Amino acid sequence: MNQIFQIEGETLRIMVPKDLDHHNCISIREMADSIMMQENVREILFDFQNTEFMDSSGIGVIVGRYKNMKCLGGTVAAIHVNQRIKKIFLLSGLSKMIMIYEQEA
Amino acid sequence: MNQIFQIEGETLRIMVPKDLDHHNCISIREMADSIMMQENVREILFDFQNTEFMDSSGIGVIVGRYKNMKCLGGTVAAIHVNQRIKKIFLLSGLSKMIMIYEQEA
Amino acid sequence: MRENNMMIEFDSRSENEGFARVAVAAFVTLLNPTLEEIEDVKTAVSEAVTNSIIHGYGERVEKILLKAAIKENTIYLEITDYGCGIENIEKAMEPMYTTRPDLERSGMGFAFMEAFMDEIHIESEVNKGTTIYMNKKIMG
Amino acid sequence: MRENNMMIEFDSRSENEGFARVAVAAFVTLLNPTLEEIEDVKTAVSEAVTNSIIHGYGERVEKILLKAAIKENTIYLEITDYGCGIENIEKAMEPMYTTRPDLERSGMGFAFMEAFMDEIHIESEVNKGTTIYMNKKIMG
Ligand SMILES: Nc1ncnc2c1ncn2[C@@H]1O[C@H](COP(=O)(O)OP(=O)(O)O)[C@@H](O)[C@H]1O
Ligand SMILES: Nc1ncnc2c1ncn2[C@@H]1O[C@H](COP(=O)(O)OP(=O)(O)O)[C@@H](O)[C@H]1O
Repeated sequence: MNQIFQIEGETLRIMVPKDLDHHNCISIREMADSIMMQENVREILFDFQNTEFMDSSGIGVIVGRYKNMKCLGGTVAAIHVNQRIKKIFLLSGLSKMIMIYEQEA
Repeated sequence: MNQIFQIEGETLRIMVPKDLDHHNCISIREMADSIMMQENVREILFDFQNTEFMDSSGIGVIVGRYKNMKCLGGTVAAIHVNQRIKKIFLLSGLSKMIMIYEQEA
Repeated sequence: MRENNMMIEFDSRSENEGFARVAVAAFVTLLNPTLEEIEDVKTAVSEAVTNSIIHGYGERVEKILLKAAIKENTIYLEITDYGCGIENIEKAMEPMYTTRPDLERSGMGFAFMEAFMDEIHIESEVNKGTTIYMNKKIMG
Repeated sequence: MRENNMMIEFDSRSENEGFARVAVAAFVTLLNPTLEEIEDVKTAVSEAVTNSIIHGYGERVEKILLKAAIKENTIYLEITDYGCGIENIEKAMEPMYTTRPDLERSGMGFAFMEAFMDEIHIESEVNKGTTIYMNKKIMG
């Protein structure tokens, strides 16, 4: 586990990298799923604080985690989402699926 | 004349663009020389505040202005020079030719 | 702006997705685009290049060709692979349609290219490869 | 790092000097270079591309070819033009030597390429063109 993945109680916070593209999705998917197996995770929180770019591969990795969490009775949310990424969320229908926090609770 | 060229008394301050390469040197050379003809310029001050890149074309444009100013009995100086650009100045011998101000007088 | 052309050929490795985006962004910058317009073009390039890597070549390392041209204030893009090709282009363009749900593809690639560019046109032949043609007028 | 290759072909317009630098920088970024190493490579690319535009083609619009390869942690660059070629390579490499003082060339282009890259090699034939080969190990 490294700084990209942070356990906070029952929340797994994923610090999304600068570019959320197919290349970066591969390792996020693998790491997130292996942490979900080992820890008691009830929520995955995608933190877009450092993220400047996201394409449809990013949609795939979020929807994938959403499906896995749903099986376990958990949820997926996003935070620190800039205008551009909000637009991508809207276009893809993702904003109807997951919670978008405006700021830390 | 635009914001790149600023007359301050007898000094012509040239706000060097982000990249000082061959492409950008062409217009700087033309504009600087035409201003020198029209105004009473005793010093040309290259201000590198916004400059991130410079190659040997930049050396050429500074040496060119140095020669022209010398004919007129004036000088050339540089200010706000970062480490990288200082290195380019050193390598080219330019730092022996012109004054480098550490900060505004 | 006068006509300007470039062409990039690169290995179909996922780490080159970012390289392709930045190279096209640097080229389109010559049209003084807004930040939003740059992001639009980068996203479309990313979708097309990723598709060539995943679908076209099934993650084998081959060559991807990216051509870009600036004419007046429009950017024209062509992304080509010599991979498996698309059997049913109409179906492929449907939002949410993907042949690789196992790789968590969202099926939104073509939808994004359509959303972010002005025009998109696909030419593809099975076992020959695929070329995506796109263009976008840059208002700046 | 596994071997990775790219190739760019672009019009010999001065506005493409910046494009070529950024494209190579985006590619070399895959080796996790320091900022200083990126600047070194950008400067060398800028010198070679500018030379092709000014000297090789005498500012006619033709094609410049830029090949880059990553092998282990070394970046290999090849910049080619099909322009006038260099008659006396040894002389051309002397610091301060330039055939275009009228364009305020400083004659420092090759000196900078040598200073910022590990190795440089020039192949040139009069009326055929010039290729500059350079490489640099990226320590990161
Ligand atoms: N370059 C290509 N080569 C072969 N098939 C492709 C290519 N691009 C797209 N496709 C096909 O079209 C489908 C839809 O593509 P797209 O809308 O980008 O969604 P996704 O990439 O998420 O599957 C893909 O699942 C694939 O079957
Ligand atoms: N691609 C090229 N084609 C033809 N001649 C070249 C090329 N590159 C360099 N030269 C010759 O070599 C000389 C020295 O080049 P360089 O050290 O880069 O200095 P500068 O570009 O300032 O003249 C040039 O003046 C030119 O005569």
